[in-house]
Amino acid sequence: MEILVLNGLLNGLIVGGVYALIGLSLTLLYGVLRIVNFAHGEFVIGGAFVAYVLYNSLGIPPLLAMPLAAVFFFGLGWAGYFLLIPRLSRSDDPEIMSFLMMYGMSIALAAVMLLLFEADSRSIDYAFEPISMKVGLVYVSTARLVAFGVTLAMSAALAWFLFRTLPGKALRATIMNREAIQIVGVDVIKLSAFAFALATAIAGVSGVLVALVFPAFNPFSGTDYAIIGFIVVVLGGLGNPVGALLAGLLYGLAEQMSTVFLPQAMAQIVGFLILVTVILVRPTGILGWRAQR
Amino acid sequence: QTDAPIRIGMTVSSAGTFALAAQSGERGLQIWLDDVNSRGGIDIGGKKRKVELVKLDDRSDKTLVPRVYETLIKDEKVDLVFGPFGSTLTAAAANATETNGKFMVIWSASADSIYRQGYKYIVSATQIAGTLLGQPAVRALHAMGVKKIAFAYLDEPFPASLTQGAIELARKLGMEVTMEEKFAKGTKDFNILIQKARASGAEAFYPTAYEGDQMTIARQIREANADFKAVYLVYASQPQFLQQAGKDGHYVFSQTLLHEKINWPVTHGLNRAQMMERYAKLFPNAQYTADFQTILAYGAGVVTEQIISTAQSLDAAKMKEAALKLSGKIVTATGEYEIDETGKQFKNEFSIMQTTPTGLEVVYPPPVATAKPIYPVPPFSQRK
Amino acid sequence: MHRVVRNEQQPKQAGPAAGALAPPVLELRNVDVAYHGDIRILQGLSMAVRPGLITGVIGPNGAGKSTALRTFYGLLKPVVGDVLIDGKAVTGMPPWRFIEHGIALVPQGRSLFNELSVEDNLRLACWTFRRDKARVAEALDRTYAQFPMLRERRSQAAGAMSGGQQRFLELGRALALQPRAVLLDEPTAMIAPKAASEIYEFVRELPRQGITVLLVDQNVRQCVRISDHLYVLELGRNKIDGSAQAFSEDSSLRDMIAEWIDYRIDA
Amino acid sequence: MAVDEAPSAPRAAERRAADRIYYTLAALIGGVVSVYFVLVPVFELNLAFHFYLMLWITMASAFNVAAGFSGYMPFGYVAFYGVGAFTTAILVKTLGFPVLLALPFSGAAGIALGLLFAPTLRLSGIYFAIVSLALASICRLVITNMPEHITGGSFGLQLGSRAEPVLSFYVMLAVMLVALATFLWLARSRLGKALRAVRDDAEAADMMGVNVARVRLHGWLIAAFFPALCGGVEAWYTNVVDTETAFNTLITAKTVIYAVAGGLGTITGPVIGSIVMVWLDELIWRQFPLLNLLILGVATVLLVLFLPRGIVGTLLRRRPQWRRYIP
Amino acid sequence: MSASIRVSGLVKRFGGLTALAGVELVAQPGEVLGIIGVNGAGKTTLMNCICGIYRPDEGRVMIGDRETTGLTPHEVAKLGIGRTFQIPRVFRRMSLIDNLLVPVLNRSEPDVVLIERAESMLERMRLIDLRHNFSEELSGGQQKLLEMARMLMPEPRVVMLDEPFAGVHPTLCRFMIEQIESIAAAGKTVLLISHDLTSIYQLSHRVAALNEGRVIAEGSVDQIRSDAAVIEAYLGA
Ligand SMILES: Nc1ncnc2c1ncn2[C@@H]1O[C@H](COP(=O)(O)OP(=O)(O)OP(=O)(O)O)[C@@H](O)[C@H]1O
Ligand SMILES: Nc1ncnc2c1ncn2[C@@H]1O[C@H](COP(=O)(O)OP(=O)(O)OP(=O)(O)O)[C@@H](O)[C@H]1O
Ligand SMILES: CC(C)C[C@H](N)C(=O)O
Ligand SMILES: [Mg+2]
Ligand SMILES: [Mg+2]
Repeated sequence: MEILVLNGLLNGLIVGGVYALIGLSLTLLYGVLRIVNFAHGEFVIGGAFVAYVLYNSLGIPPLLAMPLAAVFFFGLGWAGYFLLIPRLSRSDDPEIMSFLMMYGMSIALAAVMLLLFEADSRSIDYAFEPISMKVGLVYVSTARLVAFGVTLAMSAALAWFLFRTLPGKALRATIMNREAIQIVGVDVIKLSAFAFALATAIAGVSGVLVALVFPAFNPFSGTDYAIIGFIVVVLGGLGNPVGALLAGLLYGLAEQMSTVFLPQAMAQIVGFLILVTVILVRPTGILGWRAQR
Repeated sequence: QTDAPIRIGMTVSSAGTFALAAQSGERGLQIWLDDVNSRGGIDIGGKKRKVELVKLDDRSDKTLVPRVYETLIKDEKVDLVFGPFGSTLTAAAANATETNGKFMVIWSASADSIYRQGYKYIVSATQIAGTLLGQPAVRALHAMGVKKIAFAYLDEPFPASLTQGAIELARKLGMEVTMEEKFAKGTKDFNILIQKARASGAEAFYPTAYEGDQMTIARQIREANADFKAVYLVYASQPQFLQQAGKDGHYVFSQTLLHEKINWPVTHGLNRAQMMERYAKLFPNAQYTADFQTILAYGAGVVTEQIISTAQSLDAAKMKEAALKLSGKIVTATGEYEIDETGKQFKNEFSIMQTTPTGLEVVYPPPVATAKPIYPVPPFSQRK
Repeated sequence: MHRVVRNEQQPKQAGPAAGALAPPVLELRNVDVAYHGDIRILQGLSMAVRPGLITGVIGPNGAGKSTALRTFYGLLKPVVGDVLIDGKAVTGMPPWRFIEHGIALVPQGRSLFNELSVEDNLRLACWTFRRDKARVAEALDRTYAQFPMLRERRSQAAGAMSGGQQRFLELGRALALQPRAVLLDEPTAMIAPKAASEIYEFVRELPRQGITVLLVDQNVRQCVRISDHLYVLELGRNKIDGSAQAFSEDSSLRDMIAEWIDYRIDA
Repeated sequence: MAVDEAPSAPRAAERRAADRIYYTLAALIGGVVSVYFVLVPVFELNLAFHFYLMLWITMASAFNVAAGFSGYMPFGYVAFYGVGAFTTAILVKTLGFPVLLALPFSGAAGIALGLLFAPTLRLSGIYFAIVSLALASICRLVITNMPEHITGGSFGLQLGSRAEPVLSFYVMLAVMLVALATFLWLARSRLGKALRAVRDDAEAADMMGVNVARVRLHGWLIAAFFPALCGGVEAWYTNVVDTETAFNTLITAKTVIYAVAGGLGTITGPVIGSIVMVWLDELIWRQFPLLNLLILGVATVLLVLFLPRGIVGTLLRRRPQWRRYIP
Repeated sequence: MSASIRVSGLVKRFGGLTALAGVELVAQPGEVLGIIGVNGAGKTTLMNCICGIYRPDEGRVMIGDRETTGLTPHEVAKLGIGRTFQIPRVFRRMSLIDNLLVPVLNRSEPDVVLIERAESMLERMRLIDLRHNFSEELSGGQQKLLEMARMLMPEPRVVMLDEPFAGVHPTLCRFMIEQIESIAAAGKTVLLISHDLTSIYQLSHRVAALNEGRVIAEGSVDQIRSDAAVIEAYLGA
């Protein structure tokens, strides 16, 4: 039994780390741009496919694929921003319209991936040497440990950027007052494009991690990740990166630990119940400051 | 002298859960069409009529299916229909075709409950009933000497009914079922499930889901260093599984209908080798080789041809009558055809395979076996 | 004799004020502005902000004062007409580029980053030259010297200060980059009288530091008192404009706004 | 701004004229719609297509009560639909109810679920949306984990030979008409005004004497009732109910897309949005079997980019004075 | 009908910050009680406590002879309390007419009567031409006027005004002053928060000066104007 529990804890942290990273990028997008990016999951899966292609046609291993995916998705996000977002701000309720648009985007991206990769599940047939390591009493796959390391490093870097550098503060300031940030001379369009591209890049890298942590993916698994991302974002408190990190870990742990003690089919309920109860008790999420409307 | 072609309606999923399987099946049907039409068509009342496929998209969406079948029947005026892929969609389609009085050939829906609804015009031409589907594997494992077995399954009609049948048989054979757990759709991580199966003391692990999940399970079993004496994954001999899973799939048991080592003495239609030849000719660019969905649909085409020429009519009731009359009298590339009056299929049993480092072998049933099963499988630490 | 222009297409300004001959720092030329669709809020409006002066803008509610100010600063784009800086058309230039031209804005309503510290708010004001560490330090020092109260609260969250203090921070932020001109929209609305008079005194001193001011205010009395040049807007048009002298000497002008001026009593 | 000053007597006349136009338009549209749908089975048009068209009109309009009138974005709207579908299926299949008797219970189940979810009404924005999504998943999982002899397990329930396509079609028509009439009433009623006030600023409305919690609940229950009814009728129409499809997020998504396409906040918006989008969807699906999803996605994106307020919303934004004529 | 407001020992804390530290106030029917104080003195918080938006940590609020501490805003509103907000809180996506109808939704009068009343109210506020516009399309000052009109619609017994003159043009300020005078003349109680001393001096029968959550001075306009503490904290030299 204690092996099971240990396994649950360890894997919970690892899986939670990936969730946290997806949540981080989503919360950045929502915070800075008020974009409810329903297509985020497709970006993630896109990252997984990039790693797949890089490995299968060029032999580039996933660890090296990460920076490449980051660059690729950054460019994609930058271009995507100018294509989509400026017009969006003209609507009465950019938040819901962004949801709708990104929903369309999600359908379209999934369809594109379907055309490129067909509907079946893929996995990258790459294994670290050794394939797993013994941590205390339990075996953990090397891929997962690597993924966890990357998650921690990226979260730390992102937190440093947002809280310690001026451009990071400018991004947060945009969350607080979008008109005022223009007045002090910040090119919001460039800044927003940067935020969008950054979030997309993180999503892409998360995709590579997803391919390492949950081996199989297909063009339609995006939505699952988008939903998890949203849960993490809301659980942590909107626009709050630290909250997203905590919430991701909490959600991952809850998911894994409940499978230890409950039938797997019931375990999913636990994750959702945690979300619902936390939000009903603390309507602004774990680290949310105030309700936003 | 040719007459107006026979129009067969069918939906194919362009997207969604069933897209790959549906398209795989469609290719099988195309082979049959190509074959019939090259022979001039089907003879009805002395006139050769070519066969034409009218396919529409159902996006794997159950709510779309009745509407599409209605479109096929009312707007496209098809003479009979083929079912969509899978039990879920087929159940939705059956209702629409039944109310419109059309005959439906089912090639992929195994769920027993469809055949309990009292539908009059459905026939499962090649797909064996769900509860019988998972039984050969249990028999095979029993024969190898497995005494304790752990089951896990995705909570979906096909895996659920397969596992139900398997568990029933396992108990009947006196095996101890150490775990019996279902998991919900969208479960992405099976680590704990695998650990639980190990902890239950099972010798064999029998988790059933669709390919993606099974790939993850195979990988995670290896990562967790979880040494079972046998692991059975239904889909592990699917070409795409073999291609993706690599070492993860070694020594895994699976089942299939289509493999170069499975050759039924056919009474009707092409045999496996001939079919595969046509496949290569018709689909030189298809990314995947044919799989068991392909042969299921092809076989269903062959059965349909016999039904039509026996009935000498496209009337639903007459066709059903003919279908029953033919029960037990046809062997296609997928195997024997045998139905009861509900349209449920009893034969066309799958063969059990094992993936060895050197390739797939048929390990059960003994008459078609090409190798002895490797049991217990070597522990991960001793594999290269 | 002071010329006064009433509601003409191209109002020339009245009175030989100090900077009358220098070209305007900022100018609206015949602009039409609409929020959406066809309803034009501003119609053929022309306004000029002369260097070294305080230009006041008054008018009834909904006259379009804030709209004009937002148009000046690129937050709204005119349907027709032009926005000019130093006589050069910059119509359509995004708001953040105005800083480069030495023009700062303190908008109606609050414009601080509430969760950031006072100092971070000021640092962000130095965004355009953020890489020039020495200049940023110099700007901060200067601002703190100007508003000692801000130095005391440099690490406090901006949102935790009182309304008056926040207003000073906004002013400090606008002035941190030593602009040539600031645009102020109702800087003392909802500010306690004592702080309000301090703000007016402060604004009055700005031209002496070489900073041109555009002041939109409903406190007509104070606005008239400190302005060198006045615009009266009504229904999105320039009803009248003239120098402060003109308003105080020309009886018809004086009478028109007398009623508005008389209303306020200041402490 | 350009409207001339009007003294009060002509204003009353003008108001009456505006009301006349409003009700004439409503009656006209309602009449045309009902006559058209009544004739569908008579002329043997594609029954399923029109059945789903009516279903989507009802769903999108009901969603509009939550989103357009009350300002909530229930991402888990499908929960009501799914529970409604299962209610009818269970009552018919396991308790042997006649379908027509079971349907009202579906509506009641929707209301019961609405009451159960009522505590979430104090959340707002994306918080509400995501919690709603989670609750819908919980509903699905609970039904999935219920004993197989009640809910049919993952395979779901089949109503077998009870299918009566034409009758269920007319029942759907009735549901749609009742729903539209309700929403038409709501738009002009005091409850409707209170709902919109609460949507714009709950605290201020509270201060104006509006019982915020009660008003929200009433709006919410109206929005919960109709999708549950739709779920029940659809279960009857297709004869198959399973958790996978009855709780499919695509149902929420379509509802949202159709409502928003037409424009939230008006009664005509979701109706027109549904008609246009369902038809467009059908067109794309027929013409481009391979690319249809791609095109649907791209079409949705373009819709948002070029008609961000929806069809009716854009019109009303350009012509604010029409707001009082168009239902 | 009229009622007085009586506030005793009111304390309200926000985390570590004590916004109200034991406020005592009485306002009689027919009286305009002016409330002044520096930014952050607690004026708005006081009003929020009276009308039920905040629940005070200590102390009680009486309206007439009824204790209202702990009642919800709509319950308080039903006792005949009307208020305006410092930063206008109009119903953004409703027409001006509909905005005015919100406070009278539970009245029994037929809609037509209410609509006519709303229209005449808008006419007086010079907003009649915009009556079918959404209120988000109004300028800052116009929104304040709309709030005032909306507050007057149900003819409240007790009126609380938070900075009604901020950003309002002088001519309309005059008009509003007249309105407030006539409200008080009708025997209603008026609580007026304003930084606009003109209106305070002209309207208030009594003035209370708040500082750091306490009443530091209370009395007639003249008394307040010459109060050293008030000059020091608020009026300036
Ligand atoms: N919801 C709140 N949460 C935390 N602090 C608050 C809240 N509301 C008010 N405060 C604090 O309480 C104090 C009193 O605020 P209040 O709004 O009552 O001041 P005021 O007298 O109305 O000032 P002003 O003249 O600027 O409107 C201030 O320090 C303010 O920051
Ligand atoms: N977002 C908007 N949408 C539509 N119309 C608007 C909008 N904002 C302002 N208006 C209209 O523009 C006109 C001018 O508004 P503006 O805010 O410029 O007035 P102002 O002169 O600043 O008034 P105030 O002194 O009351 O602040 C008003 O009549 C108002 O109806
Ligand atoms: C073996 C498979 C073809 C069975 C199919 N997936 C079904 O749902 O019935
Ligand atoms: Mg203004
Ligand atoms: Mg206040």
